[in-house]
Amino acid sequence: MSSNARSRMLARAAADIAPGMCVNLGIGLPTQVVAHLPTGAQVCLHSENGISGVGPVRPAGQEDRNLIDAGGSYVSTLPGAAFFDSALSFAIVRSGRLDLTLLGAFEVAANGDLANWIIPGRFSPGPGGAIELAQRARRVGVLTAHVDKAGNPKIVERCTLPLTAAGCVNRIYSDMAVCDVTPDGLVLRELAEGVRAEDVVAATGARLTVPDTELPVF
Amino acid sequence: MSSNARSRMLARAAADIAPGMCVNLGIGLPTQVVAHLPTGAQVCLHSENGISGVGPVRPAGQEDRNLIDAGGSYVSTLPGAAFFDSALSFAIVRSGRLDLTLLGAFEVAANGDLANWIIPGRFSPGPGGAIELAQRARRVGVLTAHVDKAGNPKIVERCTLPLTAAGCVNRIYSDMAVCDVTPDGLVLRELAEGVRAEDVVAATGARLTVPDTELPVF
Amino acid sequence: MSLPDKTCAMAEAIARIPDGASVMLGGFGVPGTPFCLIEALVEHGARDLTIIKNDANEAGIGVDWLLQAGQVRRLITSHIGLNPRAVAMMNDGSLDVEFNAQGILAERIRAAGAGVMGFVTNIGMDTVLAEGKQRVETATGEGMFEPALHADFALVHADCADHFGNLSFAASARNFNPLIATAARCVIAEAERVVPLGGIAPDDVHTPGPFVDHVVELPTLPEVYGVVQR
Amino acid sequence: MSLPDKTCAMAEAIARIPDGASVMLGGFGVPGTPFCLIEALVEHGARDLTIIKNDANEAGIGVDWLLQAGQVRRLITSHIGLNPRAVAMMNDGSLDVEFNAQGILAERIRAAGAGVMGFVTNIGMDTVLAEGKQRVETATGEGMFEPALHADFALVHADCADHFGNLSFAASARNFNPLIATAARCVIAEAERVVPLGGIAPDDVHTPGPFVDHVVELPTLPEVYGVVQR
Repeated sequence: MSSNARSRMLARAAADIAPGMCVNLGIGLPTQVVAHLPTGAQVCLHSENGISGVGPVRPAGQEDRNLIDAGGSYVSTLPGAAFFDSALSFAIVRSGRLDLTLLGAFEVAANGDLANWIIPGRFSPGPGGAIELAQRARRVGVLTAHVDKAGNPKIVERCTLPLTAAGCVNRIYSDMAVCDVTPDGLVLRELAEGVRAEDVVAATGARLTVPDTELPVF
Repeated sequence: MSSNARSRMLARAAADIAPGMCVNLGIGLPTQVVAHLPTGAQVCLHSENGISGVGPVRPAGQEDRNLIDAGGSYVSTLPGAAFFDSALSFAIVRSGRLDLTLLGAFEVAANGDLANWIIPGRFSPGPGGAIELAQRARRVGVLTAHVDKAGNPKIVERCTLPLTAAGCVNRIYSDMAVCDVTPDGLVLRELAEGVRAEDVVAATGARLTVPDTELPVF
Repeated sequence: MSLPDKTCAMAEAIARIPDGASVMLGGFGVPGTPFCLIEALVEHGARDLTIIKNDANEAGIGVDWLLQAGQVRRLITSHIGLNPRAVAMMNDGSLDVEFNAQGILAERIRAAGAGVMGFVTNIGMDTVLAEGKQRVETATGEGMFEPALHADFALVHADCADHFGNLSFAASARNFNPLIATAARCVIAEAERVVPLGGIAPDDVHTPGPFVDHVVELPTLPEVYGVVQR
Repeated sequence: MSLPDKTCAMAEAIARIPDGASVMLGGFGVPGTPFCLIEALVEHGARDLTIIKNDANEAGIGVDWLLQAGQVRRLITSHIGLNPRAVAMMNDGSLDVEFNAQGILAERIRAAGAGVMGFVTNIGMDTVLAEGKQRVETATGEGMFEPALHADFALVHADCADHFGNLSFAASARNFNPLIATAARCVIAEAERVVPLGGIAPDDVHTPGPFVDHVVELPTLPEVYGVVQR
């Protein structure tokens, strides 16, 4: 993924964060969405280690040793932030108080299944907070390269890896496109600049509906 | 019960509150035990509405409108007190962090069953915190008149009223005696001043073992 | 980035409550009872309510206003001994009362807020409250399933709130307030003081803003919030 | 009346931990990890331990000291990705690792502290973590029984403690600390500052003293508590 394509993907995901939302950004790509929010965006970022009102990462030398986000970054807090224990933090998640979570993926399926925490025999660091975020945020977006480094689709008909949660994903943001999971399967919604619908179809490992209308470009 | 007999009963119960204990005193007679603790007693009083480190009741005019105990008295707090919500308050109770609770009784049985929250058809205000206190404090003491106003025993072979908790009572403090619930049934341990063992046996509605030794007098 | 403003007029917030709604109320006795929100609910007039509150207050205040106005169909509670009207209505069948052990009531509300279906406990197993409850066999013995207790609305009394809905409570006025603030679809908090963002230190927040939907600043505190003269 | 003093020497408190004990540790990454108590546990040398902690820290610190010393038989955790030794020991079978979803781990610990047998949830029902778990049919659907997770000991890192064991935590160093402080038979808290009774305002206490058995004041904070340089 080119840094330009990544940047446009991140900005596109940021555009779906509406004023007033409470949002959890997963480790990796999703965390980088912050940089693409408009100045003064009215949004509450939640971190599962016990923070609401997470602010930007602090520059070196200005860290607070007691204040990290779930990815281990030394973050700041906004005025009006709160700290709480891990049980209350996941109460926020499980009781549906997160309007949106953006997560990474190993595989995401046309039925909304997500696999992002274990590759048997190769990678099993434990689920962390991923299962609860995927299963309970009101809306789940996935940020992912459309194909893996070997060129194989990451968006598939059925996940082959063990699931994080079934049927949880609403929208996929990739370097090529925005796709929605609908009752009728995957639907192409928007195209990255310079990408054609047929490129997306070819790079997708699942049936992808391409609407008859002109698609927005991001 | 004469005020003198009541006072000696309360003082006797107070004497079983050992340094370092965490104690919940039920509404009514038990709350009055506080006045009989030695000055400087090292004890933490818990109130189920969310206080540890309850202090003496405040005099009129010095109340804090936000600070009552579970019985509605405007109490003070000791240095080192803490306030918490009702879930954490009952976490203290149910997880066994109370060394002792002293409760009132309608009936208490020789097997340790306690009935103190409902008289069907006549009195059913709800259980409040009584069930959890009775079931989970490490040690449960009952403070009660030995007989009711009609002269009928309150200490019985089997409770006739609906239970608060089964087999929960360890010791009974009355105006006549201290009795323990043991695997072999009720055992008379101490006598109130001027009361004879045979008086206690006659006033008790359950088999009461009277030891062969001389009994302490309180 | 900045945190959204949730301050709101009291009548506007309360107007959201429809007939038939379930409404949780904070408070253990007077401390923590949202008297002004309850008064607004009486004025609003929603009927056929299920009220969830530790107690029924005393005669002439709080829950009693709702009972008197005939707005309550059902009361889920732990102790109503200080409200003769509640006892009388229970006895004559005009009020459906469900008793819970106090800590079980707290824990069922918290379970809703924690997004779990319920919990298993043997508290009350020897009592009449156990009747009809689902039994669950566990490795540590038999228990009863206590289902999470949700509500449509929670009316919270806070000592202090900021514009985002972070709340702090005073002394024993905390009680059920932080629990109900997690367990309802719509959480309305009245606060004695509303401060700007940052006015409550992040370490001292009792209820984090994400749980709260509307913040209402109280006018000069009516007498009912004061020390009860007996 | 006054509240009991629970201050204690670190070695004396840690010496209570026998071989085969289960030990909960606070911390999410560096913040809130009780490094000095862990170091004392390494010196003490108790073996065959079950460690319960959100994560396994990183190479060369915290839990890694216990793994390196061969003191850990079993680890109950949610994420060990930053500790290659833990991953390697899991893969070669020398460490028994039980993974829980992070919030389920927190909730199971809290359930122990709340004195309930466990709770019912459908979190993780679609995952390999659901294998072997007891199913419970409820009125709101099928869930899994998650048993309360108790321990013999909890080692807590607090920012501030008073002599009675009231604790407060700093920023994201709170995490699992208040939860484990409710869930163990014996709770040992290290604190950066130990203050006299009344030094923590009653409204600002995060863990009330009744849960805590021993309070240990930390010396000058070792570097391991500082900002991680990557």
